[in-house]
Amino acid sequence: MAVTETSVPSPHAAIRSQARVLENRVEGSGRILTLAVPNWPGSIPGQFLMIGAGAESEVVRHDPLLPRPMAVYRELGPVKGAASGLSERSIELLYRVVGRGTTLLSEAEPGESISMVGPLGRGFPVDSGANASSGPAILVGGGTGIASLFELAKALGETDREVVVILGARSALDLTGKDDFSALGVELVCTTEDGSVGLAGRVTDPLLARLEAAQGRATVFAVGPTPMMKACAELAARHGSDCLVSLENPMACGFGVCLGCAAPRAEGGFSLVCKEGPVFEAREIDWEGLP
Amino acid sequence: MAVTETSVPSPHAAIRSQARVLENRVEGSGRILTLAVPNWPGSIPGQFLMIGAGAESEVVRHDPLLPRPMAVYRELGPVKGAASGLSERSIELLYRVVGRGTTLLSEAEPGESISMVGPLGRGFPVDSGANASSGPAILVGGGTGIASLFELAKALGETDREVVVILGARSALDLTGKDDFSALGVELVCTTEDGSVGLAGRVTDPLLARLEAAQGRATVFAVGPTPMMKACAELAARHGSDCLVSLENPMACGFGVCLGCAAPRAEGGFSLVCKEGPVFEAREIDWEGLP
Amino acid sequence: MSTSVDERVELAGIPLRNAVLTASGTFGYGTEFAPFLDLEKIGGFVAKSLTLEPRFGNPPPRIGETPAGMLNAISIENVGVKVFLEEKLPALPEGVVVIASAFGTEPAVYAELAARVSEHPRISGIEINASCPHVKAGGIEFGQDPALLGELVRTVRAVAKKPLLVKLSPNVTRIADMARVCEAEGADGISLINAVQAMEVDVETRRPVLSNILGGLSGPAIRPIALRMVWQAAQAVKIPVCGVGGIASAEDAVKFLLCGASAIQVGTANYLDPSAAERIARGIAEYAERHGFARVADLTGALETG
Amino acid sequence: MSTSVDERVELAGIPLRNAVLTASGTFGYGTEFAPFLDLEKIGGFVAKSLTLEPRFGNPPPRIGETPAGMLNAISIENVGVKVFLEEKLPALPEGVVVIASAFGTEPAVYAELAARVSEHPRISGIEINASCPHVKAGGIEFGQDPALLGELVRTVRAVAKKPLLVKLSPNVTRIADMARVCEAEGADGISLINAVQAMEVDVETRRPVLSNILGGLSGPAIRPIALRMVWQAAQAVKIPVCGVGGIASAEDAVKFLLCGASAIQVGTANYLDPSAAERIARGIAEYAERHGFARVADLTGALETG
Ligand SMILES: Cc1cc2nc3c(=O)[nH]c(=O)nc-3n(C[C@H](O)[C@H](O)[C@H](O)COP(=O)(O)OP(=O)(O)OC[C@H]3O[C@@H](n4cnc5c(N)ncnc54)[C@H](O)[C@@H]3O)c2cc1C
Ligand SMILES: Cc1cc2nc3c(=O)[nH]c(=O)nc-3n(C[C@H](O)[C@H](O)[C@H](O)COP(=O)(O)OP(=O)(O)OC[C@H]3O[C@@H](n4cnc5c(N)ncnc54)[C@H](O)[C@@H]3O)c2cc1C
Ligand SMILES: Cc1cc2nc3c(=O)[nH]c(=O)nc-3n(C[C@H](O)[C@H](O)[C@H](O)COP(=O)(O)O)c2cc1C
Ligand SMILES: Cc1cc2nc3c(=O)[nH]c(=O)nc-3n(C[C@H](O)[C@H](O)[C@H](O)COP(=O)(O)O)c2cc1C
Ligand code: FES
Ligand code: FES
Repeated sequence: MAVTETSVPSPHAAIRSQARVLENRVEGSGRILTLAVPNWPGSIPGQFLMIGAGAESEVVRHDPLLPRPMAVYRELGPVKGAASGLSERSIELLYRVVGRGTTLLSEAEPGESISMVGPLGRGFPVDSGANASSGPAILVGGGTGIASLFELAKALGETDREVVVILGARSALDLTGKDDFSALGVELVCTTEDGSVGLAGRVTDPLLARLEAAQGRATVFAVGPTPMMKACAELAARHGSDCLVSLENPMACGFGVCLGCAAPRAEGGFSLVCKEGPVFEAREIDWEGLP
Repeated sequence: MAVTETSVPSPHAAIRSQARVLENRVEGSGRILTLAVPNWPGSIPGQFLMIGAGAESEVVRHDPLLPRPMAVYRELGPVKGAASGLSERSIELLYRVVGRGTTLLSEAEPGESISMVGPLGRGFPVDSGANASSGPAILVGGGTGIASLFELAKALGETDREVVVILGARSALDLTGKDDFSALGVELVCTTEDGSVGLAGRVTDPLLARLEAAQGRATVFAVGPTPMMKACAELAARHGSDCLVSLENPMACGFGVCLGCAAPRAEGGFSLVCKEGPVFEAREIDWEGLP
Repeated sequence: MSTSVDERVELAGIPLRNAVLTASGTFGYGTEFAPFLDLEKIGGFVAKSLTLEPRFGNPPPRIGETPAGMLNAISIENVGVKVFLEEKLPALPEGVVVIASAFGTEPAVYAELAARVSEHPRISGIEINASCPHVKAGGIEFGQDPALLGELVRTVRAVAKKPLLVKLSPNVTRIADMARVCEAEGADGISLINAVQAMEVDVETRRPVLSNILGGLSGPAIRPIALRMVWQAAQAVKIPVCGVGGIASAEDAVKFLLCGASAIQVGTANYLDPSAAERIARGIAEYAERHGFARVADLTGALETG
Repeated sequence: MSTSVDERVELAGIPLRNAVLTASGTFGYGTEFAPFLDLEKIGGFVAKSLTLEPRFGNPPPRIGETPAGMLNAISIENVGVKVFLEEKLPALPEGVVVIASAFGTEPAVYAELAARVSEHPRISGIEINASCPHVKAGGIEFGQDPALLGELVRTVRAVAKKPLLVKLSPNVTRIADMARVCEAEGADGISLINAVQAMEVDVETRRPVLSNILGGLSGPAIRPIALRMVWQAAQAVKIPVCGVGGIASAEDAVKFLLCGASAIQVGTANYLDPSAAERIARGIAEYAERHGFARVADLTGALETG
């Protein structure tokens, strides 16, 4: 198991639903898709959806075929004036156009519907790590990995725990979601490789400083490109702190039946990212074995 | 050959183009799609297009795969304020939603682009039949077959020849395009099976009367469901008049290379509907051999 | 909408509530679908193929996407027959029909698996996954050689105490020959098709998409191939045929029934819509009613070719 | 955009302007495409398969649509070798590379066709369409039996005075065996794949979509199957391989080159976009430049599997 049962709030049962697009806006180099989801049960920080590759048409088209995994970026609560009867809740996805499915998603217009299944996976343990409750929580997000951290930052911000969010990107434009984090009131550090905003450089620079200060009492929550997560994990380990990561593997089902999302485990064998993850303790993962 | 070379104005070479949707409106139980086509060379009455099954997306989707054949309903001439440089001309298609491709076409919105190839096929000979120039031209349209007759009616209306258009449908709602024909000023007779407009009954009733009056000097141009065209052809033959029809066979290419659209010929063998047709002299066709 | 149609069918002696099963490897061990459909509203399911011992599959990447299809090379990762019988089966509601799928590198291994699952009261039937490379025979799949397939079916038949289905590989020259061998060796029915061997490449990395290089193509893309093979197999044998391959809608399913299948299996479509199987079962009954068939069973072989 | 990449390739001894040919039966006799592309900007084309006498095909319906694919049963309708040589070839611009495709029910018939087209100066090569049922051998296709295929290639090789390509059927258990037979019998290269045998049904009429019941599946749906077979064939033989099957974009084409193809053929995509072949040729050169290949020929077999 990725994370001990006790430390994770028990997840809501997933539902299959037709979400309604409320907004699909460009923010920097990314996009934010706002959905109204009938009977949405809510999600735990770090959980995700399997969402259709683009809006539904009356015609079922099988190319592209598979749904796409996307983190639940923000929970916005009940939708006012929702269609009579059903209780709609609104959520946001933060995504970047990288291929066919995300391009089709970017073409989805308000009023169109998209099929989805979720919430899926095991979220972040809000009080993880031996001495978690005491030590600082350091959230490190790179690229669209930022999406998996917002609700976690919000939840941790409501505890009396010390929280710092470090967001890194190539350039200011790529820090989609930054303003939402600022609005949270938790401490926010941004890094950009071109120095266009925040510290010039990589997330590992401020992370190193924080880890040294925490003297092994910190918990790092790192989500982003594999090399970034790997670097954060090594840094945390070297400073005796825990590190949790959220893996991105290709997925077909999202709920543990296709076995397509397997990630190699440090002690051998595989874990299913969609079911036992996507959140794992960094040391559980065989980083060399990841694609 | 379906129709002797001489009798058909030599067709323009087909082009491949990205048409721009100007309008896609509902009219009765059908729809009328107005397109702006860059470099459109114009078409001969009875010619058709191969049009993509729905608007283009940045993502090329292969389901559905094949383009759909659609007659050029109306030629509207040059588009005012066309995109700089290229000469756009506007054409209309008249269609009915019957399956996946036409459903996707019905979802195409103004501003979206659709790929198309055309004009294709051999059109109607405007002065066909032994004693054509003298005798009356009787145009009979059923269902969406109406689409292939508008430009023919217009062209014939400009000659000093006697022209009558007979349009038939189940009910008034199905007479999409009727008003356009009325506006032409040629004599128009409508029939509906439920009597909701025009004569109650079928197109063959008024056709019979006209054929008797013409005493073998008429030319019938029949386009519609196969049974209707077959009935018109038999009636015309019985009254010694010529009959031209336009066949609808499934097509993959539309310009004579896949050999998928073959129609059986009366004297044996097959003709390619897309290339030697879609217009044929009724007597050339082996009506029993059609699907 | 509920119909007055009799949805019950029989497959290889197994009475089914309706004609819709779900395909091995695409429905897990059943319980995973409880949030999305009523397990007692589908005909039943074929569980993930079992090996004697728990087994891990290939390293990632294990899946890829192709036009109207998906590619996979999982390699029969499964909990093993023991955990399946002791933990997975008991977790299922009473009314669910379960068919166990057996996979091995030797006929004797398949036989042992068949014997063990036969004992369990919750197992309604056994499906042999013949797409395993026969180690002794130099890696060719059992399902690709009539002689090997015959030996396999004979060996398993001798010990299987439950209805026996043989799941055929589509990667053969003449599927009818394979169907006949199964019938001759006493199989109660055949399921086809398994995934079609295929490959995909990532042009940016210039590497195969799958760590295994080759994988199995499934989904709507292969449906016309599966339908052809089901038609050819149904023409060749009298034992019941279970149609599998690209079924995503009730209309798709009906095509297989018309071509001679007694039941069908939904595979990849379970990923696209986890409630697909229940929707398809309902749709088949509605189709039957709309077309004047009192029993779904009457759709089997009702294709008109005259 | 034009590149500095050397686009020339050689296929079975035929020098080609670029790696993009068009597939038999999908490009007519060439001139039909003049309005849509510059015939001298593609590598060349394989003409519709020829029989000794003019031949009509199957009654309609001859085609159908499937997910990301199309089904056809045309049955080699063609003008016959005489009209082809005397009327169709002369109508083509000088610079166009033409490969003739031969089809017959007996090896002797293929041989006569090969001999006749060999004489013509405008013919650069001959492609044997091995997907014809061998009448004497009870209807199994030449391309489905190594012995029959061997006999066919040997017979044609003896009389063909032009480079000889053999077009393989995908409806076989082991494509590598077929490739080896062609190499052993002196073929200069192989083209694969032909369409995959398949079937589609209309649930409203409850009839097969095709008058012939069975047909050939082509288009993007089969691309991963074609790519797998090209990979397996290229591993098995040293003679050049021409990749065919579902190619609709430059990226698709590159996948086949990386898997070992020396050239590719565009088929069904010609119907979706009659200028596809020219677009794909341009795109391959752009890909090569983007990825630092000076010659398109260097892409052949450049797949990394380590
Ligand atoms: C648990 C999880 C959460 C994610 N959350 C987000 C998010 O919040 N925002 C965001 O922008 N992206 C997120 N991703 C990545 C996202 O799923 C991919 O960017 C997306 O699938 C790309 O699809 P495509 O069709 O545009 O790309 P293509 O390359 O065309 O996709 C081809 C195939 O590869 C798969 N694929 C490609 N890239 C990835 C990837 N990085 N991860 C998984 N599958 C991939 C696709 O799903 C598809 O099956 C997440 C991935 C996972 C596993
Ligand atoms: C020369 C010609 C001109 C036509 N002009 C018109 C027109 O002006 N207005 C109009 O509404 N329709 C016209 N049609 C018919 C039109 O092509 C079909 O209605 C359309 O292809 C249906 O596509 P679909 O995907 O909605 O139906 P589906 O049934 O989903 O199509 C499945 C396949 O069958 C083919 N198909 C289905 N019905 C027909 C048909 N009647 N004719 C040819 N192919 C068919 C489709 O093209 C597609 O390949 C014409 C057909 C031809 C051959
Ligand atoms: C991810 C995946 C795993 C599969 N695992 C198995 C398996 O363990 N045993 C088996 O017999 N078939 C397995 N199959 C094949 C399916 O059962 C089915 O035969 C094939 O996918 C074709 O049906 P479909 O197109 O509906 O998916 C698997 C298919 C997929 C996609
Ligand atoms: C309508 C049609 C007709 C075809 N006719 C021939 C033929 O005459 N000879 C031949 O060798 N292949 C023929 N083929 C097969 C193609 O050449 C090609 O091998 C196959 O379609 C796969 O390629 P694709 O997916 O790019 O179309 C035909 C294919 C289609 C779709
Ligand atoms: S995505 Fe299917 S098991 Fe994880
Ligand atoms: S549609 Fe291709 S030949 Fe007529």
